Amino acid sequence: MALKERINLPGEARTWYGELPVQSLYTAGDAGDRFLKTLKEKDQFMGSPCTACGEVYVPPKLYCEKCMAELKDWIKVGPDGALESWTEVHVGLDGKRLAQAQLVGLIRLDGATTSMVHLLAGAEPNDLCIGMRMTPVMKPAAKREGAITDILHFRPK
Amino acid sequence: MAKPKAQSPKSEVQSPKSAPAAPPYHPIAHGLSDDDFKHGKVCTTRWTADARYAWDRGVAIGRYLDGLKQGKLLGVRCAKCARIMIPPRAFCEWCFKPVDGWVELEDTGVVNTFSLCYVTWDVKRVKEPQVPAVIEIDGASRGMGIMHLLGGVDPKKVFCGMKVKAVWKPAAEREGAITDILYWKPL
Amino acid sequence: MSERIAVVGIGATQFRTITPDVSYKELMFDAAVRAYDNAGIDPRRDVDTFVTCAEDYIEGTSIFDEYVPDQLGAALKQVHTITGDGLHGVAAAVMQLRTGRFSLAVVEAHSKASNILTPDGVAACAQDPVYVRPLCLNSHFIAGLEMNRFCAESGVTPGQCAQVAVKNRGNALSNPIAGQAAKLTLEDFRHARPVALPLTELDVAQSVDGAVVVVLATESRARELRTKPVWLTGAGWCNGSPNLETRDWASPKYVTTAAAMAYKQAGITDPRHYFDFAEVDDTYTYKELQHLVALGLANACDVGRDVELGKTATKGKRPVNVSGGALGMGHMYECIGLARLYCAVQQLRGEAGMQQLDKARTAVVQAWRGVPTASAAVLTLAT
Amino acid sequence: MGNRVAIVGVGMTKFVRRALETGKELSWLASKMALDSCGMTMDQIGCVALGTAPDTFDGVHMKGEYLSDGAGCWGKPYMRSYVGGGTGVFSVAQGWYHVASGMFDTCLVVCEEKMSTFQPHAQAAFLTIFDHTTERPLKPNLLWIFALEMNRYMTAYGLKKEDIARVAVKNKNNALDHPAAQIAAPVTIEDVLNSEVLAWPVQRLDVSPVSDGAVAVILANESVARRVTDKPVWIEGCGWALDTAYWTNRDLCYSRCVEEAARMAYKMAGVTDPRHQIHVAEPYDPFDYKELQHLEGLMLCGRGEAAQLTADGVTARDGELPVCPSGGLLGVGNPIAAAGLMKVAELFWQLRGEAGKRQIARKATRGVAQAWGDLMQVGTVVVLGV
Repeated sequence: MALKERINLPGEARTWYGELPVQSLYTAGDAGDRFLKTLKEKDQFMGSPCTACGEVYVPPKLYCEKCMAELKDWIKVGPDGALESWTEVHVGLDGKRLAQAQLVGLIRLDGATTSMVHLLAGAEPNDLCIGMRMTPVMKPAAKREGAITDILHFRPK
Repeated sequence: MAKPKAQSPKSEVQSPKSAPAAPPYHPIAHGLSDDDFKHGKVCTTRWTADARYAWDRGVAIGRYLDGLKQGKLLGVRCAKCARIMIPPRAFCEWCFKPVDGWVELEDTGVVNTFSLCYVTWDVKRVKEPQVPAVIEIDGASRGMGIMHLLGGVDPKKVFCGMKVKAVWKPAAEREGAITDILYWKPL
Repeated sequence: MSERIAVVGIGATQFRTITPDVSYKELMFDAAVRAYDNAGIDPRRDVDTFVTCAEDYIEGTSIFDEYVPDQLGAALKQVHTITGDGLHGVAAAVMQLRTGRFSLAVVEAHSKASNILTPDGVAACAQDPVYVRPLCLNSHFIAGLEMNRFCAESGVTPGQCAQVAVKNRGNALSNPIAGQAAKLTLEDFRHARPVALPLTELDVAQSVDGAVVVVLATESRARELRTKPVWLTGAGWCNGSPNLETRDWASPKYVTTAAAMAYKQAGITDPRHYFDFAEVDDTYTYKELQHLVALGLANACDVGRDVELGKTATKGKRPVNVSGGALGMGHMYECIGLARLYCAVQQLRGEAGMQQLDKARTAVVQAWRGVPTASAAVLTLAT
Repeated sequence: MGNRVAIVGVGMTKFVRRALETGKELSWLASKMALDSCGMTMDQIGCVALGTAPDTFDGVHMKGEYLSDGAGCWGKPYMRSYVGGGTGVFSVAQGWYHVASGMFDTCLVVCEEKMSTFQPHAQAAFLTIFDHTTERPLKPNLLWIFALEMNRYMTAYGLKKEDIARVAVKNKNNALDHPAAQIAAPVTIEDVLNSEVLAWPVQRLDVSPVSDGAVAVILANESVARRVTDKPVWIEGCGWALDTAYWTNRDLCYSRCVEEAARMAYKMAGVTDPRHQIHVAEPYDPFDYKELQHLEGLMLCGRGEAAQLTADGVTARDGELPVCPSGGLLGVGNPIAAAGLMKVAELFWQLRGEAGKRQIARKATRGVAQAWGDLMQVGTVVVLGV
């Protein structure tokens, strides 16, 4: 240490506790709002194609990430899709071990060129393989709140 | 899609019709009202960050806090620029060298500037104002202040240049924190 | 044509899992004093511009750059933050030097990882708030998904990934500042607890505290200083998609693009045979392999075998992370790239002590900003 | 010495209290408008310089990465710079060094802020800008530092609240002509003086509103600039400086960091007599007294003289030195980083004579935009000219 004075006694090395008290309320945005409402009210997955790039974004976007064009069209996609990758998560948000490991997957809905991240259920890790057909399991209509968690999980079809 | 009706941007751009439009020409963004949130007209998600820290106090601030616990205000001295500084730091920011030792300062000072604040940090209105101030500490070089609160004084009677003295927590309750000084009162 | 840019001073603290004896300011001061001493400069008199690399949530302070100038000798001077890896900061400094308005620049990055009580809670705040965060998943899941896909497409096995940790943590044994050195064997991986399968806890770089400061100069200025300049021949950086939905899960193309930018500046057409050694990001074991492919230093089909055969070992054909990498030296948030650069410059100067390679005249250094980002920077160096 | 750099296109969203759009979408709206304004497409953009203030506002860690797809960063070299409130103007300096270095022909500069995400009120996010050990335990409010500084400024120069309120009146009324402005009602000195006291001497109408919004500008080197527009606006100089963090050890009546930044920018621009060589100014005005302090820091008048300049009408839109003809942060709104870049956008329109109803009366070929922030410690300055 380039300091002239140091801490020499272990008891002097102490910490000061604090936090970032951040509570946030996020809007889903122009495109997200419409996507989540359609899913909630009509059980329908929507995607937004970019005619220039050929991408079909699911969830849909207001703009194309690649060429920045405005995406005006909306098309129906899914609800089934193919598994692009998966993992089994053993630690929680607090960094502690989970009592029950959680399967997570990347699912490319039929008609989309992008993949959604969601929870997987109804399968063991050994049953899963890339390319496997998956289908969403939705919350009962009355309990939906216009959030991505209106989809409970995806399961093998 | 049912977009919220509030603030249709295009209509605002176009009025009044007689005057030529000024750039930016079509400044879009859809403003939302309280109602849109309250009545769930927009999809939202909430999140409370779990972001907690235990910052190492280090040499300079560690000893400053230990001094506060003993009811002392400690400063540091730079021999090169002949400044006595508070809050303490391990190095002089102007000379870029380690400081040359500790100085016990007075627990009195002069109000450099102050405010009468009717709003708490989390934006709640209060009747009696808090009186934050920058207090230049006696014994430190001129202009060396710290931020703290004034108390025991009619807010209307606070003025810049007022002499003040620290009101300490009882020794047993001090924990080595800036709040070991409850507030500063007129001397 | 602008002047060449050189690294003319480096300074680093020890990297330790905890540093309870110093505040972050004192930690930074230590690295800064060492770097300025190394370059033979006085920051108050000589330095024209300072770049610091930090993220608020990591520090626990909003607008963290407020607290930066004093301990760098930068008060009332040109200072700004780049919220990126230290190598992004180096690129920012290079651009400033190339405008011709500055001749000496300083880049700083540090880690006080031990001061974050909830690193996973903080990391989660970087996930998309609408589509990902409501799933309440530890951010390592993103690495798990990526490793699985990478292994499936490239044929790399989790055992080959494990070999990266064995190599790098072993390399760190001879690095005097490394904070996560260990003599591991593949057997240790059989007992390692899973994090996000196929990723185990031994596949993840563990964090350390520390700071690194680097001094850069234009060629004419560098010639006035006493240190042997190490030339920064190229600097590239690039972003992929920040969204999990739209990224390429098998290969980090943004690393390839960043590398192409740096190689073009340096006039490098055959990276595989050009570099004597590489210091690349290994935040997760598989990342080192993925990055070697993306940098054009290996084929996807061979990269796993290469590490098994020792081609990337210190005594191998082209050593990778001789320093120990992030796995062996420790994960340092925004300082991860500067730690790689620090060790690369030591090698190129011939000052790497026990780690010194026989042949060290050219190097590539690369950093990635960790999950959930798709953001990387690449530097090329030569003596 | 370095390549000449021009601004060739500008876009901005409307500044609103709470936006439906995500921060990504706001960034895209502004970027798209900037591209369209000069007929450019994303493949003509070499790199992106992003500016946005604390992550706690948008509530996203690594906010730059999060916003990057909306700001056109996909497959591009992108960096986010960050100097608190000074970010908006600094981002142009950041873009400048990207292009002036010769490494890029063009740079898209995007600034975004979505302050409404923070609950229950964005102001509380500022608690965490204070030192975690020596200041945060006192539960400071952002208003404190402004009130402390304003009081010090008023005390040092013997100014009254009326002297300062004139700035709020001027700017909020100027903003009535800004189609993107959040404030849309005329204000009088009495309104300011009678508004709710927040932290004396700061009252409600001394302060800019909390906003969501984004602004984007496109920078190009000389050859590209000449190709895409007949009226490039040149970045003649830029400067920045960060003072010590020990703000309670500084004299708060004067922003020496702004002076330091201005000196750097003026030197680059060859400005030796700012009062006569600068024709229009957009100094940073999150609070009304800040405009006065910054006019002094920018050396557009002597110390303590800015209030008189305002009283004399010199800084009015039809005055000799129009100041904040846009309406400033006080009028247009204050999405922190975006607000700073809005000032640069305003100079772009003013210098090209395209500001419509906001066009200043005098002829102007050179203007200065300035922002300020951190713990009252960073100054950022850009000098533009045609």
